[in-house]
Amino acid sequence: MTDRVSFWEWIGFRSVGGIAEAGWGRTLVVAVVSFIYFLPVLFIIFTAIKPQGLALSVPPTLSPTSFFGLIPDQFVFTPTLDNFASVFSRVMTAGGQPESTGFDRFFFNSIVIASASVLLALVIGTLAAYGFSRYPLKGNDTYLFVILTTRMLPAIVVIIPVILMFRAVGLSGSYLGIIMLYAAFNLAFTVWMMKSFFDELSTDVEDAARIDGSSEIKVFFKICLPQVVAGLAATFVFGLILTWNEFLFALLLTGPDTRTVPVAMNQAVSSGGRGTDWTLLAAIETLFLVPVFLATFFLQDHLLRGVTFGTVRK
Amino acid sequence: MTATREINSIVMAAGLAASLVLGTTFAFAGDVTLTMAVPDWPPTRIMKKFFDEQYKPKSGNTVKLQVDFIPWPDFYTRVNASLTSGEKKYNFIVSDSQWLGAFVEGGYFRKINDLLNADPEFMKTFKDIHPNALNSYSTYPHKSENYYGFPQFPDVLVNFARKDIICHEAEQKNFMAKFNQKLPCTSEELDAMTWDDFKNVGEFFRRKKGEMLAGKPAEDDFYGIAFQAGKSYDFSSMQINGFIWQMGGDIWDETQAPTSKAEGVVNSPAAVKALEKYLSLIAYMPPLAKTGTMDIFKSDELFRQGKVAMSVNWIGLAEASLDPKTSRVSDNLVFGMMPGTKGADGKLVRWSNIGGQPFVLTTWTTDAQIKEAVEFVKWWLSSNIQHQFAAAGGQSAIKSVYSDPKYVTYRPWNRAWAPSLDWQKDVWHVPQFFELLTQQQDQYDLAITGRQDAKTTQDNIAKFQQRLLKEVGLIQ
Amino acid sequence: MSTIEIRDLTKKFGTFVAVKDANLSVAAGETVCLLGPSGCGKTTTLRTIAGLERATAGDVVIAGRRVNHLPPEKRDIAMVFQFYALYPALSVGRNIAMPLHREAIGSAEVAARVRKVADILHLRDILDRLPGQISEGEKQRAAVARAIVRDPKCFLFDEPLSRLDVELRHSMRGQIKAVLSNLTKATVIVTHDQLEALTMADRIAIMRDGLIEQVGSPHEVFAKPANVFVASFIGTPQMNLIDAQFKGYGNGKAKVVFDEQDVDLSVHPAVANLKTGRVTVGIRPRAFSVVSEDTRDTIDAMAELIEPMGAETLIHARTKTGSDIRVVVPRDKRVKIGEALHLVPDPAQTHVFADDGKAVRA
Amino acid sequence: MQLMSTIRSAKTAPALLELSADNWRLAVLVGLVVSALAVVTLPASGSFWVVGAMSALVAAAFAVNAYRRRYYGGLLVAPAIAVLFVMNIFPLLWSLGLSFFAYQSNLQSIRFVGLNNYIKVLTDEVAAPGNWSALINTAMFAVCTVSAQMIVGFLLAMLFAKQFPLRKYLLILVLTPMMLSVVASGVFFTYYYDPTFGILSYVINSVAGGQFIVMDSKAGAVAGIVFADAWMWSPFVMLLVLAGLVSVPKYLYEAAAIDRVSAWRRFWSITFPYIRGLLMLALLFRTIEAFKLADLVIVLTKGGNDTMTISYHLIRIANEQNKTSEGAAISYIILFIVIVLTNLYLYVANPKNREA
Repeated sequence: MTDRVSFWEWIGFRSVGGIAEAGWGRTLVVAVVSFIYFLPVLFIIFTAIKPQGLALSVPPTLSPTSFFGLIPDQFVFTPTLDNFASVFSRVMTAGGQPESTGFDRFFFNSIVIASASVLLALVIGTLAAYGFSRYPLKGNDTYLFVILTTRMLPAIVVIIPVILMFRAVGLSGSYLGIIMLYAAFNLAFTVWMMKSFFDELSTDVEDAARIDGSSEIKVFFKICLPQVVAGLAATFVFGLILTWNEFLFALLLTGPDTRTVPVAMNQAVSSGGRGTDWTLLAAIETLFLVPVFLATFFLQDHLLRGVTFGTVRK
Repeated sequence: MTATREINSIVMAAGLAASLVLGTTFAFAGDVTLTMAVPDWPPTRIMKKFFDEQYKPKSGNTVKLQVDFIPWPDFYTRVNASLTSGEKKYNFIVSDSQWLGAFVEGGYFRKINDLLNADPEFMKTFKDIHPNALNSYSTYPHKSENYYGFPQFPDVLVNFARKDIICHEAEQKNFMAKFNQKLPCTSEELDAMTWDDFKNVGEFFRRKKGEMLAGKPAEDDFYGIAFQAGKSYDFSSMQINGFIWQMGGDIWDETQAPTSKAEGVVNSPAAVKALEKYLSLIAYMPPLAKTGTMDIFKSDELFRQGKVAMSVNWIGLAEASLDPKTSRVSDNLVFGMMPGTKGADGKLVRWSNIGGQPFVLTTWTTDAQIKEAVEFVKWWLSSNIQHQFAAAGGQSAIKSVYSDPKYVTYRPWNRAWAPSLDWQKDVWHVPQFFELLTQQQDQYDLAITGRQDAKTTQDNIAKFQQRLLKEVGLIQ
Repeated sequence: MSTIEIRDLTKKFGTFVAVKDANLSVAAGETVCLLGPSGCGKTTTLRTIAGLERATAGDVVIAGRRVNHLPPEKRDIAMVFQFYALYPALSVGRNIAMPLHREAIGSAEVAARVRKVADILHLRDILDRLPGQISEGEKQRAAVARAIVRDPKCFLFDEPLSRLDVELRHSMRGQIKAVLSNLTKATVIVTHDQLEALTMADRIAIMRDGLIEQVGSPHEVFAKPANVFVASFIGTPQMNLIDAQFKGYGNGKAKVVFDEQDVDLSVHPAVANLKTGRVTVGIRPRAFSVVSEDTRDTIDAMAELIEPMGAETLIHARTKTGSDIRVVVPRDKRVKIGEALHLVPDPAQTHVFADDGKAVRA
Repeated sequence: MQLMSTIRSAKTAPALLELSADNWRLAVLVGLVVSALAVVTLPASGSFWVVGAMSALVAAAFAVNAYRRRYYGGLLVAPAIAVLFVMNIFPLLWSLGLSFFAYQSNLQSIRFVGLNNYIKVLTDEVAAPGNWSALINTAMFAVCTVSAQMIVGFLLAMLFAKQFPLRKYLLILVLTPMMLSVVASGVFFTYYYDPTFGILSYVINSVAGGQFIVMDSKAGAVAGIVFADAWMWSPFVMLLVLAGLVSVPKYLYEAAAIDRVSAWRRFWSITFPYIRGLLMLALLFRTIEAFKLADLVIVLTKGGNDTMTISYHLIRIANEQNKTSEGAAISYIILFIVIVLTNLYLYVANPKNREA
């Protein structure tokens, strides 16, 4: 026996069969919206596999396939992987041989610098958050606010002192310097986020463990930390997204060997002195999207838990 | 653990970390590394390539040229931060000619008179540079005897045009019918163009999609002309200065400071008329011009994509239009000098703002490095290398090189090079360059996007310059 | 008329069958308890009646109208949730008033009705507090108040007392029963607590694994359990269920063998129709009389553990072969550990269940 | 020293000259002496590491001391404070100091001018109008882009609030824009908006005919920037709101269905209280970011069509023109505004204050 299902129910805005569960109808509606939202990104990805000459064609070419005749031929292009090859090696001077662009190194740098700095911030920040949460200092809120303040100023203000400092101590152009700097910039976020997680934990279990004679170190590692894994994962993803695309510090504080992709990407924005090399830029951006996309995807389940900051708690 | 042992281990660990971070900077005597900050584009890539392949230092030392290729959009930011923070990282820096004052006054760029005086051969090569280029690229104060830079990639504005459009019979006929004048088609005819002719071309070739263009229906909207009219950096001033000079006006003259004035000069009727003329051409450009973002790259892109018939742009961007991979019009190009203005004597006045970049030495470069640096520069400016450079798409400002008959065969635009050089002037070199430039660009943007008339624009610029330069003592 | 009826109701979650072919009707003014261990499908049944779940097959009929396709808000029902589901951001008073917003009545009338139910449930003093600021018992009463403030077609309670302590639970049972008895609505209460069901229900539906095993008055399900499961589920201490061999029937007595004892038990005459073979004999712990003689009518066992329960004493006795038999005797009957007991079951409280688990009574 | 203040000492401190890992007084003494010697005798890059090692030694002594005497709070917080101090707070204080001097970084002359920089950037007839109009533009951008992000983010969150098939895969699609580099996506937006090559113009031109130029008016340019910015950052708001939405217990909605609560009342009585805090948080974070809006403006308009923002203006002053101290003054004015807004947020977000 089938019952009439209203349209609204079908797309999950009103449901009899399980309030929090919606069916494929909802999937269809959200898929349409998500697809439209994703279109500008999709266009970049498609540009990455476009032949260079078609990047600025009018009418614009939109898709590598006609999707069974859905898209008229004039909007369809033949996909190519050449652009991805040019990211790493291409002709730099007229009539010259293809030479390495150094992008393999830049990708490596980006991954090392972003992950190391986010992890460092996570370690230091989690400890601090635990301290702020469990052993409040005099003026605890002031410390927290000052920490937040460090994220409010435009980066350009601190850049000159930072360059001077780095120069004085020989950190300019080194991995260590930029990693420390990024770690500092991620700290504010990490401390605030992790503190809210520790605040949410019940202290009963910890106290019980203390009474059983566990050391403070053991309480932290064995009792608290396992309960905030979701928070750690979410903080990592957010930190990664914020650090991954940082431009200004990377431009000014990295050398040719430690340069990151966002800086080198401008090679394609002004390619060889002419304007933007659209397909090359798209290829770089597409490749550059992959690591952070994967990280987000695999840690996605923790994201929603991660962002509540304890504000939901009553 | 006792405190002493702690100290020992910590010091050792720190030492280890230090050596890891700083890297081994020990070098053998006789090894010289010259570090160079350059924008990432073919002329600098070629320089590096030639060095690696061909350079044999006379001293017998091992000389390495370590080049930091920085993408163009961030080049100034990076170099400026490196210099002003005292990073002392680079021995050579490619610099726009206008930056000279700012960085000479700051004590970053090294005066090279002593090096020239010590080496007659060097001096001879140096003096073979075209005087206009030499003044622009090397002198501070402008046109003084204090020398700083050597041409890396000298550049001028030229006229790019599409033969398939402008030489088409039907278009030629119709143009004649409309303007009672021949539509320029050959290089020589392009050379002879005035801005009025340029405007006619703009007006004539405005076609809507589907209208006939060179015997075929146009695939897309088509426009006659393109040139720089963008807000960022100097992407309108470089063009407008040419108009002002050609029509008898002037910009604030730094060589006469502190007696020269900005008010009354910058907003003179001639300058206002020149800006009006420039603005009157904007209407014939592709629609992007109305947004104030028609920079040199966008106008070049529109030309390469076949959306305009003629475009005034730097030679430095021309290489891409010849390459079929990046240009839809590569088969049908013809180049001429930038249009001029008829002077009182009936001859064309062709003043234009010089482009391109010199490279300079920095003050912290050591004597050992300087010795090798001078040898390197001499090698770079030597006839053989300059010819090779030009053959690979570069330009040379050395008289003996560009006046060689071979020179015009390297690239189609090279025939315009030598005559253009005689008509080059340069914008200010004073340390306040960027302040003057940003304010002027902002004002020009207002005029270009139709928010402000030419008179108000030049008045505002003059007023600002007068005040600023007075404040710093450059105007009495 | 306020009635509830479910017909052949089946609810599947994917391949899991939560409720299977359930049939139940609740008359106006009647209270039916759905009783069963956790996971038996009782809450699913209730939620399906409420419209919070959609029936896979079968019908839900409320007040004579098939409501399968109707969302909860169109079924005109009131429900008390296990966790009360008070709106945390609203005061108790505004919580209680929530269901009234759809009624076409003025705010004065709303206030009056809220006051009325607040009086009934002694909530007068805490109407302005937030749910986070009141006790569990008050929350429970507020949830009930919110349910009865309106005049719906029926009431549904989901484990209404499970979060209260024993004492509160006792008093709330009485209060809810009192409130419900004044209303002439069909009411369904879900509970896993048989005492709750026995005291509050007019009828009890016992469920297991998605099936309704028996529906009957509290007396019926206690005195005449339909099968081994119901027999074991209802009554404390649990009924003794003894595996035995049925050897035959004569003289109103069944001859059974268990644990190497031959026993003649007085049982329901319908047992006569049973074939010989395996049966389960069910005897309530309170149904034994202890006699001094070992006869064929007695079950013999040795007292092993004695638990005084106040007025009565619970004896765990063990037969020779090790079966455990629970016996409840009055307090004054002294039994020592190790003492041999000869037990005679009360025939009216002796049930024989056939091999398929069903009681043999007809 | 905050390390000292938390809990009273359980053990007695070691004597000054006793060699003990928790003898921080000795460590400070040794550290100061060795550092001073190193600074005098070694070049900067060498002495830095000696001073660094000494700081580490002192820090280690403090740490051991704190651990033995159970000053856990200070012990745990100290590394973070130290890193922040060196990398952030110290440079910030440096620029705060610079804002009271006349200093142009490329000229290397410096002189104390007190509050003159602040007075100049706020009142000077040449410098101030640009600052004010950039500030007003920034406020306008903040209002437009933050509200756009809040609305779009909220609507997206509503879409994703329920569990449905493939939700995980669709969610990641919507999250992708915020993973893009601002420069790359900004450059592609210039393409989308381009009147000759762009998709938007192509579509509008073919549907409506005529010539469509998005960015040729202030309204168009602002809309173009806001659209791109909101597109990139609405997912951030969405994540926050979604976290609030999924934390609403399911049974509350069920109760609301039984109680026949209207959708409107259900939202305000049940859903909204759960997301209010998160909405305010999103508002805070996005407002802070909106005050830093520069990259997109640089890429899309270069500040043309009256879209100059204070952050871009600041970059031009502090970086291009090297007017470091004037730039510092402007940034501290921005900081002041942001701190005022932040406190306003913290005041409004705290229920105690709201109800009082």
